[in-house]
Amino acid sequence: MSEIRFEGVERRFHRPGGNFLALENICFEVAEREFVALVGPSGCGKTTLLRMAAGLDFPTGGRVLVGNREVRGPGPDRAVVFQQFALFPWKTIRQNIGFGLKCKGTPLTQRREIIEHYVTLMGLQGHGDAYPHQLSGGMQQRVAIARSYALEPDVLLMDEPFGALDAQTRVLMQEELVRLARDNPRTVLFITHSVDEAVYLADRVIVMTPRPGRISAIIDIGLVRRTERWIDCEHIEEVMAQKSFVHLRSRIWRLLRGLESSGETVGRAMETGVG
Amino acid sequence: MSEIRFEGVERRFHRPGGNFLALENICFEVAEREFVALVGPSGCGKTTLLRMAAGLDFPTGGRVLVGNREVRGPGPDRAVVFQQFALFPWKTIRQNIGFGLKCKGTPLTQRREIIEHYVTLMGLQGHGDAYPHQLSGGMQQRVAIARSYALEPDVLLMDEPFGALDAQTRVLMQEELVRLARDNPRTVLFITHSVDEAVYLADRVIVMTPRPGRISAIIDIGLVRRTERWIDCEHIEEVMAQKSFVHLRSRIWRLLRGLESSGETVGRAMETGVG
Amino acid sequence: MIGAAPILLLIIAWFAATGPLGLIAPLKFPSPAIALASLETIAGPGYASAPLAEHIETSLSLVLAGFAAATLTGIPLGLLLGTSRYANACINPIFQLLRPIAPIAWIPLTILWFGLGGGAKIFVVWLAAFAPAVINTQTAVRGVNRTVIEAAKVHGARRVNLFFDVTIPAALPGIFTGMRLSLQACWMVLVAAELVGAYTGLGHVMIIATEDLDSGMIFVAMLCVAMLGVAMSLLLARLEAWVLPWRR
Amino acid sequence: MAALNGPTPAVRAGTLLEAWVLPAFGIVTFLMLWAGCTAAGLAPARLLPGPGAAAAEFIDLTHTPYSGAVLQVHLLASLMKFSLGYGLAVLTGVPLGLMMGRYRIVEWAIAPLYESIRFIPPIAWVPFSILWLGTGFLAPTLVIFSGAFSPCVLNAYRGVHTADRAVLEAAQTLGAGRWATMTEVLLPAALPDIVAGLRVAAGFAWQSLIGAELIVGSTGLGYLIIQGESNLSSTVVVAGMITIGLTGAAIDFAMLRAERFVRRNWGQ
Amino acid sequence: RAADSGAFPLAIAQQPQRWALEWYIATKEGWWKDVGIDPTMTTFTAGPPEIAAGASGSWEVGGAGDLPSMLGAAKYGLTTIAIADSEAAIITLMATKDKADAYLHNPSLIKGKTIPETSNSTGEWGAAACLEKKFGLKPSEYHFVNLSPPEINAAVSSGRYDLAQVWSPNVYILESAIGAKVICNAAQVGVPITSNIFATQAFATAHPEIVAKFLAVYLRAIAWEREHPQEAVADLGEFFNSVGVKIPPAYLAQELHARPAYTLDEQLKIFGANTAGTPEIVDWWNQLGTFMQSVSIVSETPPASQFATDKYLQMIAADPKLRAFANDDTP
Ligand SMILES: Nc1ncnc2c1ncn2[C@@H]1O[C@H](COP(=O)(O)OP(=O)(O)OP(=O)(O)O)[C@@H](O)[C@H]1O
Ligand SMILES: Nc1ncnc2c1ncn2[C@@H]1O[C@H](COP(=O)(O)OP(=O)(O)OP(=O)(O)O)[C@@H](O)[C@H]1O
Ligand SMILES: [Mg+2]
Ligand SMILES: [Mg+2]
Repeated sequence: MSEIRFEGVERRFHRPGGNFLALENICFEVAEREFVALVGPSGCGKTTLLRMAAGLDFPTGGRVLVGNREVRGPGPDRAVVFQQFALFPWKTIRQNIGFGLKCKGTPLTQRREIIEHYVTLMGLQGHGDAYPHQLSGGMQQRVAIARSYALEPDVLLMDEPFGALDAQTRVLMQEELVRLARDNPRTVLFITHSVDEAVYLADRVIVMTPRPGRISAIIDIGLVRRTERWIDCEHIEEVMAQKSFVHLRSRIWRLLRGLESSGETVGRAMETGVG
Repeated sequence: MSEIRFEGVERRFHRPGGNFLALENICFEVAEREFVALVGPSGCGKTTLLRMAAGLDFPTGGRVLVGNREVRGPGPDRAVVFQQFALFPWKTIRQNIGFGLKCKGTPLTQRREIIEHYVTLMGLQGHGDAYPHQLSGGMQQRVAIARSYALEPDVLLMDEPFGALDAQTRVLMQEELVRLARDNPRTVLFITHSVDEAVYLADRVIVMTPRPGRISAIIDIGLVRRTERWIDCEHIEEVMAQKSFVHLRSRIWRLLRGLESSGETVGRAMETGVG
Repeated sequence: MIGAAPILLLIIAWFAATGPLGLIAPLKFPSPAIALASLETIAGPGYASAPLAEHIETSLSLVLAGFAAATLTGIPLGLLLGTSRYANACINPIFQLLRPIAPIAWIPLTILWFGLGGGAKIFVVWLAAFAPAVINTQTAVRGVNRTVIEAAKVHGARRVNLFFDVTIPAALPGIFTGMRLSLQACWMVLVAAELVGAYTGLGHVMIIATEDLDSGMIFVAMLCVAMLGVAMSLLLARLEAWVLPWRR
Repeated sequence: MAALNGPTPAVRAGTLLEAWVLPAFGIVTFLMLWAGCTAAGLAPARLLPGPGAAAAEFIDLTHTPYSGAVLQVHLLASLMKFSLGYGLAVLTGVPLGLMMGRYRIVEWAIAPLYESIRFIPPIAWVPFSILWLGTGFLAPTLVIFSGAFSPCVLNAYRGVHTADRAVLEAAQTLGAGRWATMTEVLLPAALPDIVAGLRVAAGFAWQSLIGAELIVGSTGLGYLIIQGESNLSSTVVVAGMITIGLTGAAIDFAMLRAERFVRRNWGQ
Repeated sequence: RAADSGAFPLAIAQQPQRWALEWYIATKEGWWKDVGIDPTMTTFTAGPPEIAAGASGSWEVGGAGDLPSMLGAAKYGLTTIAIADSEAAIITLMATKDKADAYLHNPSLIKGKTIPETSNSTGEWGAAACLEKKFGLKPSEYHFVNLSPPEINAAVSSGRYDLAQVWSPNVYILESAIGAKVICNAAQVGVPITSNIFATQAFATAHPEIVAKFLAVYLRAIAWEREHPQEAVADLGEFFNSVGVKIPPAYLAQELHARPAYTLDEQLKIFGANTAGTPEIVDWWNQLGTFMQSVSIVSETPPASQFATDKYLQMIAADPKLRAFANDDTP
């Protein structure tokens, strides 16, 4: 019971000049164990949407439900990876990664094990006792990801988690995420600026319009992925070389570029069903 | 006279556990009006290199010269776009963009004009009087870029400037940067995690090894670009479709993936000449 | 933060101004010779009913006790006011109303409640040192980065975790600023505290020397207070560096 | 639907509660405790009058002169000395603190002297200030200055040190000169700390003012209190204390508003 | 301001003490005009800050207890020009209502007591003398605690302390407020204590005639008080009120009576102008000097010749008009 549902969500911000409408009539859902990617121009309200699912922000209209219950605040069932890292500057890398576990009350020895696993997984060996300000930007983001992963939550909310990673690590992480999603599927809401990444990772991709943010289209990837058996490819490049992949990718690109008229877009959103 | 030269640069950091060697024997130069991109795994010392050129950090060995003079501190001749935005939280978007101009003493009316130009260019219309914390991450980065561009400096130092941008804006910015470089070329040192971006933008791409950061290879793009006349393509996708582009791209990818042995790499660095 | 050279320069300037240049009359500010004579007097036979060591001991223990009391009460209150908006709304007005009242003005009530013994003096020191600890702690707690708090919350931090793992470490730099100011307030209020019936103490020396118009002795007492203050502040800085290794 | 009300109404109810109900509750509880203590005889009225008696005296003092003047005149005298000494401390202390935080050389030159002087009790300056400046306006001003100066310096200095390094670096690379760096970057970056320092400084300044007036001066709230104390008129003492408290609280309130304003625009 | 009326501007230091009444009367009666002086009064709560302020030129003439006067003489040559009043009778040791009789009856009960007092003051001198001479106690048999007079009031009225060294007007305040009783005063044990009128040396040398006129005004007020005792009492009440001293009216007459002031002729006698040998006043000051040295206020006391002078008293005596003025003989 951990699906995420947005029901006619609207969000206004107070600005000196008056009200600012950031999101309007957002309706979609992320089914249990589904991986949904959110793409859209900068400032269209993706982060705001994700914050609402996390319980860090609240709609001014409509409602947000997780597991059929209205979201009233944050909780460890929904781990968030922030766009701006948000590490604890006063904790070492190990302590940062172990924070959620400590809150949960995981015993020390087990905690240590999990921490070491993630330090290694994220390529942070040798930095375990450094403080965040001593790490590079990419390394900091890896710590932030490890911190959320370590909790193994039902719902993962990720805001451009790989944005600051180098290409190498990024691919590694993407593959790792796919592996995780296969072995132990979770409900994931994933924001990214990379269309490739969205198509590679997600079951469905939601495309948003610029200010005020509305849903422009919802594209089903999962079906294609299953029928085309992308899962058989070992590396991401192989997937990216597939015709089906390229087709989906350029369709989303065209949507983003505004090559499709907005009327058509809404129609498509209807046609794909959800919302 | 605004070329950047690194001469046998080394940088060690003090860490509780002892010295930490971040950069070792870095030798390369960015010729006047040349566009050099720096790629390498996260934590390999790219930001540190850039900070030295900016005069914000200093080598523990070797020296860094800009315009034949050793770098002693920051200055408005070298504009920096930071990986983590570094906007002034207490200034509105307009004030942030106009800060450098104000320091330079540009008259108010002219300043206003320039600010408006960049607000429009970066798609920040309607946010001119908002404070940075009211903007999305991508918008903040656009403000940071505008702030540096507005100064029209001789040397541009950019640390993953497009990392937080959405795909759309990113392409727009890349195209704008290429246009700028064509119309009014500047000396640019550009850090990116995107190999595509590096190949598309740079005259030369410098590939670095992981910890301690060393130069693994220097790949000349400019020659190919000129002979293959990429400049004739209107859109980035067209360039990316070219054989020559794909070839260069996969070569750098292979370097990064460590598919080429380090001995070979050094040989190649020699062969490409600079250092 | 302490360099020796500027102090040396200052001492030379002092010698020159009071001695050869004759810029300052001895009554208005003592010359080094007079100050030294006063120091000899108080260190040897004593002044204001005791030798210097005894005065120092009295004042030092008074300041330590007052500082400890102020820290142990002020920081918790600051944390409470900083974390709970309702507690803040409720308690802050009273705190703000009572805070500006100078410790000296409390002396009659102090004598009533504590007599003229050590308790009264500690109470006066506490009165002065309490507010800086509260205010800086409160400000520090309020200023904790919001994203970091959110990050903690989404990782399952309950109130306890939030408090001990986020609020406190994030506020510690501010708390230390408060402690430094609080320590300073302790020394600043020494004279007032020792107005409450003192036999010995540096504040007492200052009072007596003031009444005697003995600028040399006032200077010696000021110097002792300053040096003790600096020493304690250095210790506090050490403590801070040890407690906050994550700061540059 | 429940969700439709969103966060806004809840926030509004919170501010009403916060702005009026709880503070009033706090003050009333305090007054009741006070009245209870005096009524129960925990403190004789000779030393601590009840709130009623104090309030009556307070009103009385506003039109009957005590120690040569009515309450308002005493208050004005104190405020004048306060503003001069405090203003001077802020205008010199904050820039000095910023400079110390910014420039190693200034820190090196000033810190030792500053570090040692700040522990000296302001009252200890009374004899010297009288010897140097006489009994006019200036002697109490010097004493107040000595009390308020160091929190200004310390917090400005701290503010610079805790400021976001990246922002400072950004300013430098944008060609900010010394002046622009100071006024447009360091000052605003350190402002939250500085304002906290100003609040503490205002407290110290008030305390030193009262101390100074106890010894020199023939007007002012401190003088009023000491006269009341001499005469065993505890109502005058408490009325004076209340005036000091209210004035101090008003000053503090102004500071707090400034701090809120700063924080809001800083996005905290 | 001064230039308009042609009067000489004179800065006077006073304290809320009985001996400042003379200037209050002079102002009220308008006598300053007669001698061409335009006075500005500064009120100090205690002697030491007043003396310190004199060093920075905050005032030119004034009055204070004899101990601060001598301190000023030792530090920067303050010159005493007359006696303001004799106050041994109001320097007292007081006990609370319930204990006073017991202590008087059986002084050994005082042993081991903590006695609030004001250190390094004539009050301490008087209290110590009382304890030694009247009650036969050695300094080791009791504890003095240093408090300023207002705090002594608070300490005694809090009920925690039942003995204290007190001087007026606090004597009356404690008496009326909590019924405390005087169990000894300095006069009873022969300690001579006065308050003095003085001028800074620099001013006295520059303007001797002004100093003489200023003193004449003061003496005239003393003579006037003798002739108008009722009015004097009322004026004292008014004066105290204006400087914030509140004592019950019943005590005003007592205060005037307990602190006698001296007319020109009496002053001349005390200063020994007309007799051979050591003047009475020199003997008083020697005793005071011994006390001050014993509590190390000063390391050596200035000789009487340097400390005080009857020069200005003599100037008044020598000038018939001024003499008549000072004796309030003018119609
Ligand atoms: N606290 C706030 N006050 C006012 N406006 C805000 C606030 N937070 C966000 N906004 C506005 O809401 C809009 C959406 O912001 P959001 O951060 O959700 O965008 P985003 O889609 O995540 O963008 P990016 O991809 O650049 O991170 C933006 O226009 C932003 O300016
Ligand atoms: N102040 C510091 N103290 C200690 N170590 C540091 C400090 N700054 C950087 N380092 C270390 O130096 C190395 C290089 O850091 P740098 O920020 O230059 O990497 P980068 O190449 O920019 O990485 P990224 O692509 O992730 O931003 C890292 O290993 C980092 O931990
Ligand atoms: Mg975002
Ligand atoms: Mg970097």
